[in-house]
Amino acid sequence: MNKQVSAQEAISHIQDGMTILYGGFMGVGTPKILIDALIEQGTKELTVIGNDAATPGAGIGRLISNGQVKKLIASHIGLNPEVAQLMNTGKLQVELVPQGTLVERIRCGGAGIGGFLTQTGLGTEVQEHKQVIQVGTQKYLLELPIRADVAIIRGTVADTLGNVFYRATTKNLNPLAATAADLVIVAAQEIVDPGELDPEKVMTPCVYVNYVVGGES
Amino acid sequence: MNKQVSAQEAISHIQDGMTILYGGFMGVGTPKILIDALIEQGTKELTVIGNDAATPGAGIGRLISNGQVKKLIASHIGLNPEVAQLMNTGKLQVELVPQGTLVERIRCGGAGIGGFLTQTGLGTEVQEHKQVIQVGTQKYLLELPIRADVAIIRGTVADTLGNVFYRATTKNLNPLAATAADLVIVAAQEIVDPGELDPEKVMTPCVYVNYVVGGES
Amino acid sequence: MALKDKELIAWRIAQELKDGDVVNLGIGLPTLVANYIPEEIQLMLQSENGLLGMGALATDAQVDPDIINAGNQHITTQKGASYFHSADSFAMIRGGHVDVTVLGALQVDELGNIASHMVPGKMVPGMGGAMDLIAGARRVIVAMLHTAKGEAKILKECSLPLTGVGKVNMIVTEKAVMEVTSHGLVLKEIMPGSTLDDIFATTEASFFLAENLALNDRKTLEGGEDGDQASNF
Amino acid sequence: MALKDKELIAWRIAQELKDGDVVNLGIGLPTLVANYIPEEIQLMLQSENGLLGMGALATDAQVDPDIINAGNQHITTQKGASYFHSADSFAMIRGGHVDVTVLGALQVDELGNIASHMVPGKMVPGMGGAMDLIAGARRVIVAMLHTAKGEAKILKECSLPLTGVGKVNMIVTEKAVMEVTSHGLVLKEIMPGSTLDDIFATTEASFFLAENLALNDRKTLEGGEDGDQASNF
Repeated sequence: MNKQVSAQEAISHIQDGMTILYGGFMGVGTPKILIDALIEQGTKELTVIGNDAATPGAGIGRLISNGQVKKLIASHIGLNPEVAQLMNTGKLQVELVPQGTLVERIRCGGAGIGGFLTQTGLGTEVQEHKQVIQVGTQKYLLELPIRADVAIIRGTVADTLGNVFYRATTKNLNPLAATAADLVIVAAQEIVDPGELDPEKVMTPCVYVNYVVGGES
Repeated sequence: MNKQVSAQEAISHIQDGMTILYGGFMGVGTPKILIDALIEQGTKELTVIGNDAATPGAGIGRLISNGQVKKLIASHIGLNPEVAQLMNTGKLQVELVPQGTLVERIRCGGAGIGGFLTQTGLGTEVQEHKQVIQVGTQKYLLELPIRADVAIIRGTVADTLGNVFYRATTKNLNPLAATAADLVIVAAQEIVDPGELDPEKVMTPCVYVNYVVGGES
Repeated sequence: MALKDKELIAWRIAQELKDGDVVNLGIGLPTLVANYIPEEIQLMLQSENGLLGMGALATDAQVDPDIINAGNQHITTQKGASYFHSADSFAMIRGGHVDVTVLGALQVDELGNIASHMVPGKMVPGMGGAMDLIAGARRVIVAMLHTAKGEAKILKECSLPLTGVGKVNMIVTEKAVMEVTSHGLVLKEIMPGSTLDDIFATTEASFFLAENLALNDRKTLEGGEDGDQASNF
Repeated sequence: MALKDKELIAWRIAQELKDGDVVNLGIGLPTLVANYIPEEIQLMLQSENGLLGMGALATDAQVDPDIINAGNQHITTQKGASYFHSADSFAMIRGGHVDVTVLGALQVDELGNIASHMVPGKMVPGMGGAMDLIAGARRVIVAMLHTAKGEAKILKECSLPLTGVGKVNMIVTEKAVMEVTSHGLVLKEIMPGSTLDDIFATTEASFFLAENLALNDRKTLEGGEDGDQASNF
């Protein structure tokens, strides 16, 4: 059950047209070496789903700059002017989702929950094309789960079984994205043997992880 | 912002007829000293909500044995024959909820989510009186949030601000219950000053906690 | 004799488990499966109270009051274990991240329905995590004795309140191994000591015979090996 | 002058905060509120990327690459801080556990609607966490300049796509402090340097005058004290 492989081998399972969930908030917590490997591999027509578009030189922004992304689903693109430009010229589809709704939809995708009711976005454009469900006197939007073909995750410490710890604010979307994809690849700053990672610090139990890659910066 | 008080002072806010969420799984992770204080105070007609009925001598079982509970909402009562007897003689109302649905309903109560869709219980008695929501070709039960007046929580280590760490399998319902009540009381085995509890081990951020009580066994 | 039957059931189910599987074993008979896991495979046992990587029962010297399984037993943990709260535990279960769950049952029927959590007016222990496990696990294997006090438990239609609808994949008793298919029940194996006539006589449900119907040899068990026939599945 | 206005707004909003509050400050002008929190109160700043207990901006020597706030700034943490993932962060926000959120806005209207996340065809940065903060925080305070390029921003009805419906509780600009009530907007204070005529001239929305309409004295700010008038609220 040793899941450690090279970045190239892990990324070789990602094919043109696939959907990828990525961890990170403004690039902090996005796995740099997996983005490197995806750029090297040149996989195209990707749909990527994560918190934000980072900046042109950081995180998922690099993959977008390199023309490998067909569609971006995120809550915020305001700090990446290149994304706005690509969107306005029709070269990139962008779907904007409220941040709390986005992360909860991903959690539902991993947790086998068919959807959830929220008042976030009620009465705004976010409501379009969505079921409105009434409970008592309150109205809610029904938001549906998100899953992806692949999740690319950045861990601080992982063991070879695939248990992962994320330090400080690098957690963000990482432990959620790791539950909601068919193939989950973790790039870790440090890889240890089973038993060396404090069970109390594991935020992603190994069951969710397919591959562990070392050498993340 | 020092939230440390005595068990008696914390429990004095619990009044007859209130609804209480309690942490613990078969008594492991249920705050013993808060149950002691509730028994001493003699508060009656309580509705208690938690994973199970434990056993007659353990956890919430002691409060039930003492006749202070009007209604129990839980997923399992099979290891507490006294509860079955009280239920059959009409002295205790019991509402049984699938465990995963119960904990997710409590999470919703704390997270401002109006409900969630699940296939757990579909086509069984659990479905009775519930909205069935169709998404695509799939049917789901709409399960609604649970909140309580009070949550009684057992922590391994808490700081005086109310940050809490739960060791090993004492987590169970505790961090969830702590989010879903108007008044949250934590009984901790150890109380430390702010800054002494590793921020990476905090499972209940202090915002959720009203009172911290020391001396839990 | 009863114990021997239960051990046989547990042994047979253990042969279904694969290297790397995440497995949740119900309380009672299913727990025995852990004793027969083939040495060459490594798997992770999940306990719904918030543990992945459950080890053997704790000896008196090993007991840690903060560590129990869902059956309220003090246990040890494997290397690589992790702890989580109940919502994360059931996210794992409901989300399809548990490969196999093994559960006891009062009744099972031709449609893969299962009744396991109550006998109205007699025994109402609550469903615990069973409904979530049945709804969420990728594969649901029922471990039970073929009959209860002479009454059939594999029925045309469950008469007790259902715990899960159409979710059972396999039934293993001391007499038979059956699979639930879209066409109905299929008898795949006759367990050692039983016969086809015996199974017909003690099963209310209709069932098909598998083309390659296998007769398990009790020697396979006694030899501690995974026989050819059992490994067909 | 523009900076002075923004500081004034930030100072005024800081007076609204109470000991023990959990506060989320939006990017830009709202962030300045942190500089004016009265010394005698302790509060916890929440950052939606997964931090409760945000401290001051990190100096070059303090920068930890793993610790940022939602505005992508490297920050320090308070004693008693904690980290969590995004779903737990928004559970905290949506669940009403954040006492106050301070947000910028493009437009606000008489019904407490707010437009803050896009100008169609011109600026579409995405709503980030704003919609969740507006829907979930117990109290929503808007911090903005009273006008944009001479155009009123406090309107009868927002013309831009809404970010939240009927959720704004208070509006603080360099000219006015208004509360949103079920009867409509109420002018509670005239900010130093402004006049009632000025506010009428630069506000499209109708508003009532509070019975105890207060005129904030700029000296209160310069003296660094919480004036009598400001503390009426």
